Amino acid sequence: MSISVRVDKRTYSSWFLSVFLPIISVLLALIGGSIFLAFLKVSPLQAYRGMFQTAFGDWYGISETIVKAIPLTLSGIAVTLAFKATVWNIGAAGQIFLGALATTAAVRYFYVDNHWMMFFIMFLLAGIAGGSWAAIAGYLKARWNVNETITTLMLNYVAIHLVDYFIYGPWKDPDSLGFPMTAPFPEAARIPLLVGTRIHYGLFIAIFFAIFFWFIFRYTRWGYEIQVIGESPKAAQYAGIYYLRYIVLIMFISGAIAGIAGMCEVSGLQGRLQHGFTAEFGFTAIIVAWLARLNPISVMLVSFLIGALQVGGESLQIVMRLPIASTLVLQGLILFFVLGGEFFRNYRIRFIRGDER
Amino acid sequence: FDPIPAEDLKIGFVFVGPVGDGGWSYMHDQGRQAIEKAFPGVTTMYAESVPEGPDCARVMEQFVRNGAQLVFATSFGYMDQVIEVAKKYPDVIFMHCSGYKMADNVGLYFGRMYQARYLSGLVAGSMTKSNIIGFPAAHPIPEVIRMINAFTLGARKANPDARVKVVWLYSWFDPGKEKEATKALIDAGADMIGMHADSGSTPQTAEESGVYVIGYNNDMSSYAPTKCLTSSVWDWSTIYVDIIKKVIEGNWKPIDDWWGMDTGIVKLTSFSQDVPEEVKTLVQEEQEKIINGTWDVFWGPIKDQNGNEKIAEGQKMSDQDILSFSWFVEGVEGEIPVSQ
Amino acid sequence: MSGVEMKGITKTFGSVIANQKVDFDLKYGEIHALLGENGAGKSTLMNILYGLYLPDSGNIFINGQKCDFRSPFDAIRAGIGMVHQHFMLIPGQTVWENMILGLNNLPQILPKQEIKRQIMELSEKYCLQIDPMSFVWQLSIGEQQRVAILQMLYRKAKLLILDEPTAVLTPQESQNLFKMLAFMASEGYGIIFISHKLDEVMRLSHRVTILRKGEKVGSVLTCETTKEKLAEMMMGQKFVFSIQKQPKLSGPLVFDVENIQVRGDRGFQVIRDLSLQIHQGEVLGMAGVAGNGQQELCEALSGLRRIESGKIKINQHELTNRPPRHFINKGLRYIPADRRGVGLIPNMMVDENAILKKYWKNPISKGSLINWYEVDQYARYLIRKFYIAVPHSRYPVKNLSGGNLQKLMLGRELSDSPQVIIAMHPTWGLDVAATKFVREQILKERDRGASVLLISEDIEELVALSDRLAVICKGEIMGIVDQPQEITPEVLGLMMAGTPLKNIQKVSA
Amino acid sequence: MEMVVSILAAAVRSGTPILFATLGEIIIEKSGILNLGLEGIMLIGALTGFSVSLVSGNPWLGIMAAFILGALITLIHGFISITLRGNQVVSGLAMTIFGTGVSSLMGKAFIGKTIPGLLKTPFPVLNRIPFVGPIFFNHDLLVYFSFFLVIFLSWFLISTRIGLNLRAVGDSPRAADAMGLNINRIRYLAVAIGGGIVAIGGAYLSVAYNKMWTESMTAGRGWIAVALVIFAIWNPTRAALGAYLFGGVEAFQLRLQATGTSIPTPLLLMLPYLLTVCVLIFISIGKGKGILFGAPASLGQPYFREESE
Ligand SMILES: Nc1ncnc2c1ncn2[C@@H]1O[C@H](COP(=O)(O)OP(=O)(O)OP(=O)(O)O)[C@@H](O)[C@H]1O
Ligand SMILES: Nc1ncnc2c1ncn2[C@@H]1O[C@H](COP(=O)(O)OP(=O)(O)OP(=O)(O)O)[C@@H](O)[C@H]1O
Ligand SMILES: [Mg+2]
Ligand SMILES: [Mg+2]
Repeated sequence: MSISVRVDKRTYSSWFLSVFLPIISVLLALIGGSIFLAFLKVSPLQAYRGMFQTAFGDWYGISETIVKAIPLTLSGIAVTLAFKATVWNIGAAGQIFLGALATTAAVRYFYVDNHWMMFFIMFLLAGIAGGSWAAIAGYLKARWNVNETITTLMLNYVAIHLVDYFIYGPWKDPDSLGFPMTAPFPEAARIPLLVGTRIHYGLFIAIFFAIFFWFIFRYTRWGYEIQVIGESPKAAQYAGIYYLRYIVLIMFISGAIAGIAGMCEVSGLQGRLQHGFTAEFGFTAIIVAWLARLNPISVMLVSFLIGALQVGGESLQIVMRLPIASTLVLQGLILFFVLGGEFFRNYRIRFIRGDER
Repeated sequence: FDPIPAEDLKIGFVFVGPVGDGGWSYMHDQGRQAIEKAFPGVTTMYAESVPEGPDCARVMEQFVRNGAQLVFATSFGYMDQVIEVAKKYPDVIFMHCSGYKMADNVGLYFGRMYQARYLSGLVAGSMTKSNIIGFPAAHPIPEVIRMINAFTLGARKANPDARVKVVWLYSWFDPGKEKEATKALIDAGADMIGMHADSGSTPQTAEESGVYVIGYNNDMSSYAPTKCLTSSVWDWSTIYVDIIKKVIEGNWKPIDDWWGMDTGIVKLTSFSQDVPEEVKTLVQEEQEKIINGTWDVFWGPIKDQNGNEKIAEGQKMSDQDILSFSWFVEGVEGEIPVSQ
Repeated sequence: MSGVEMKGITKTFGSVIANQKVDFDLKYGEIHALLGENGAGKSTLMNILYGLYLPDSGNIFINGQKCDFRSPFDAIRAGIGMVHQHFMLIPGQTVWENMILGLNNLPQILPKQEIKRQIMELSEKYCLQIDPMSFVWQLSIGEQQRVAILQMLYRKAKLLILDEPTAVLTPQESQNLFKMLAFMASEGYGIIFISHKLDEVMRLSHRVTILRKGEKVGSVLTCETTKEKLAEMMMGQKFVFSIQKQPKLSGPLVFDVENIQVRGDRGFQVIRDLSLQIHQGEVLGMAGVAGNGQQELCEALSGLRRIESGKIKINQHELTNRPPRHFINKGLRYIPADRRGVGLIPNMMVDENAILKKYWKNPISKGSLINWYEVDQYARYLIRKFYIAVPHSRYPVKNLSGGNLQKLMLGRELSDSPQVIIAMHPTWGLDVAATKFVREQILKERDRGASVLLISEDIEELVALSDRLAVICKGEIMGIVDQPQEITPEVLGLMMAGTPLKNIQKVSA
Repeated sequence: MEMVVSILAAAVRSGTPILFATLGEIIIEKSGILNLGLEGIMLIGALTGFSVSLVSGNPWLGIMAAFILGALITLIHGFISITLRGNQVVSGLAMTIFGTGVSSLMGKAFIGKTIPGLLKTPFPVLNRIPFVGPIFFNHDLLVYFSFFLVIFLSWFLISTRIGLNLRAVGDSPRAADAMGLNINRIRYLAVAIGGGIVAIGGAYLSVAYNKMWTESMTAGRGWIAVALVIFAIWNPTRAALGAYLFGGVEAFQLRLQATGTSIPTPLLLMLPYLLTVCVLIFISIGKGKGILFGAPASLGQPYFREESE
């Protein structure tokens, strides 16, 4: 009598699985990671405790995790929106840069000494800049079917060099002794901070957008239309949806949200535009969006966890004296395991005894 | 600040690149290791590849929260965050390399690499035949501009016809691009290559192309065994050891420490056998002047790219001006973006 | 000797029982028809035989040998070939490449000329014309069907499964196919034949096995049964084939198409100077060989494709080159042939698909908000009214059987009193009951006052439903017949081949 | 003229690592698996190539080792994508992160070392053809191998049975499965071989182009390759054009700087990216909707036999 293994697609995926599988996957990943850590001759338990404490151990850690999670949430929502419509916007990084650039332009050219006005102007310009940048790719796709993966990816690099152009050249602060950075933003152009932390009010923008887009996707015509477009462009046109216009619009909004993430980074945290004003969020945003299964509320939660992983990862260097690369390896491992865990959410494994057949 | 016994002292280092970059961060890390060797009992921690942005504030804060009483921030771009974090932790000493903002608990330190650069320029100028020296350079920032200027002044001291052609890479770290930039310069007639970037790609390409090269950061002769004439290199250990000593003894003060060649923080590596005796002598003479303090690189007369005299005969550039160089001296061919 | 024996096959998909202890056998030299309503489990049973699905329990014997197929590869090795209901062809590859896919006995470096020669020979032998060099995506569905059949024949399988091979063939092609199958059976091949067209089954098969809701109802010899008996076995109750058509009540002109010109995807003119007038309460049938511009015509008439010149009007409202939404709002509904690709969104739920043409209207939408309660009510209403068999309204459409897919789409398009209905092949692949149902629904709308353009290759259907019958060839109307019942197959054939009606009448006059 | 030759020669030279990566990815994607982990795989290839060359003293051993390790590491992505049917985008990104981390961690010992590496070997006879010779036939053997690979793959994908099967699996696994092909075996094979070739692209950087190892030395070339695969419409010859175009524009830009120009460098640095987009727009306008023809139709979608589409 032989036993054969049979894989079946789950027709319903249970609530239980979608909550606990990721947890089990992460646990397994940590076990896998501990082998790796042991290989580096550090105590895994100590390392994990260090990571946990750094990210969650006290209010400061949590606040820093939130600081990381804000731009991640925003850019995660940005790509979620595009991915829902099956538009592959992998240019969040570039759109963040453009948003930051526009924010700086706002401070430079449209400065008013009023917090609210200034916030409004920066918000508007950053959104328009990031949005337009993305809309270029959207327009090219709609008009000539130019592949948006390439255009958004390439425009990332163009955006980075564009920012370089301004901070090394025309916008260089004359008082920075020649260093590539703009002048510090005046107080009115800074997004206020929650007292005693670096959490800026961008947090509320992020939460608002998460809830807002969750609502849009779930309860409005636009959400429905985006889903139809994403699932089947042909059916969308058949239903009379202005497909091409929609693609441009979706890219615009997606880019605008990323642009606002750029604004938060430069005006909330750095206070001036300089080389390296923000960490690399473009690709992380994609990871966040997929892990959150394109649900804006989950994007917020996943961003928080990824933020914690990055903040906690720093403690591996500082406390455990491991090279930064070990954090990367650990992150990679965790992602692999979480992906592996998804399998058990989508499929069921049955063991069938030979005589049953 | 009170004395801190060595065995209690915890130090944090923030590096901008990977310590394995073989360049800037690598040399600072050598300095860190020198501390550990010189002061057994002292604990050092480091974080590498910390971008010059919001993240570095957290990294510094993490050091403090993990007990560091002294934090070295080894890149210019950390400046705002150093001040920010230092304000939050007035009992902790912060040392910022290559910046210009100080506070009660923030001191500055740096080395006068331009002196070594000048000397290496002498070698380059003496030995170029085409009078074109190629110079692939990372970013148009004052530090790099200063190096190019000092190098050019040296080259033209030895050879008034020498010109230094600059190609900007806008990257500290892309061996492929450095290679192509070097090739481009050789194509443009350079028979001598200087450099200011972090990988060994430039000397390696020079070696392949049969062109002399002057290294930077650390001894580049391993990449160009026959063609590397000399390298101007950092040795941070002396200054780090000195600072630690002050901290341990309780003598630390927030000062701007800009060490010169006399302290050994910068130096030239030994010359390749291709360097003729008279050039060695020339370098020797100039070096003595600098070390004695009878002359320094940025003493007038110095003309800018257009031939206008910027620094008159007998005038000396102030440290502030040297730190914030934003123009090229005569003999440099290249562009610096200007702010408007 | 039995070629195939399947014993006690059971297969479930989640909670759906597709096959329940089914026994089936096939002898060499026999044509064995498999009958059943949509979703009865015919395709599932055949997919199990072909190794695509693993049965939950049950055994398969080939030539008396117990077989444990793990994949189609095993089945192919055992001499089984299959033409799938939804063809398994690769659109991006050429016909010849599709033909040789998976053949292991070819040399690594493909002898293209030799292969092409063999394909041409085969296609001549079985009267299935095909150009081996063209890409599959360039072919009409009928042509693809031919490729699928040739593909199976090229493999030299001895046991053949044809899952609804005639659904998209022209009558002529079907005749050729039947001749070929009969010949092959006499040569000793074993053939399993699935069809919803009982006439075909009666003509062609030696034996019939009937499935109902996954269970085997019985096996009968064809010579001992009748169409009516088969239908009764399938459905478990008596079935009346004929449908009643009310006499035509002529109304005002509703759908007016004047001299339109349309270009196809490949840049060629596919509709040339075509005009149509459809009145209220009228069905205009349109016959023609597939690929003569019908697809593009439908798209142009529903606003999905630009027209280069000409006019389209509904009730005097000019709609030429307006966006599709305007056509919809003027009461035009389009039932495309491609259900999964255009008409429905397989990955979305039944209710979400149900509102595709009215999600922006009150009460489904209030302002910009979608009222999901209303959506659910509406979906339930459609499910009830059109007898759509689904467990609930939040069920993924991709899991529906062909018949139910069509009912869902039809229900959606017909349920809000359309002015103009364009229906393309509305009964493809439907079982007899569903077919009858769909035809009745179309007539019901006509009687209510809709103008219907019915494009089909099923002459019987066209004759039964149309008030007038047009024939299209190469993008032009060859003529419109006012009494479809009276047209002879010869005249129809000539028109479909490109002779204008005028010329035919001249000759006969 | 000399300038043009030198730029074009540089285009070939600096385009070669990108070309290898692009070709490898074409093989992988043709089988329907999307792999965004090129950057990570290239880095692992670069480190393996360098370290094995250094230790063994034989650059070819290094390249072989890079191929093998690249294949093995890409199989992780293959396992997640093929057997576990996980999200290929995330898995690819994870591969980039993982590869960057592992290579940096393992590479510490090799920093600052150098090897003789692959030497320039003018191609006999052909290198004397005017113009063409110095551009194409005055490089190292790995460059010539890349030429061979381009020609071979172009032929292989169209004219051989395995090539046909590979395309079929990527276009329609369902149809290929029904025709008796072993989907998983073909995909695993494609992933392994493609991954190996991607890793050779990395090894080219550390063994032939720069004969050294430094962390993150690929500097974004993996991402360029991802874009070039689409740019090339999965066609090896067009991949070569794309890679050389990219390398050529960069070489041009640097020479423009070296000869003196007042155009700000950051704007010059945008050139390769902008030009790629412009060329793509140009082609797209010409081709209309057919542009992605050649794209594997089921790219990135997991296949499960018993699931209806
Ligand atoms: N891949 C599948 N996944 C889940 N359920 C399936 C699958 N294939 C078939 N089913 C279920 O099995 C039942 C029988 O389907 P099957 O395709 O065998 O019907 P059929 O008799 O071929 O119908 P038709 O006449 O429409 O072709 C259906 O009701 C369907 O719900
Ligand atoms: N993925 C699936 N999950 C559940 N049921 C499915 C699935 N795919 C198909 N089915 C079931 O299979 C049956 C028939 O499926 P199939 O795709 O063979 O349709 P069909 O009726 O044969 O198609 P058509 O009539 O359009 O030619 C349906 O009853 C449907 O419920
Ligand atoms: Mg079926
Ligand atoms: Mg059917």
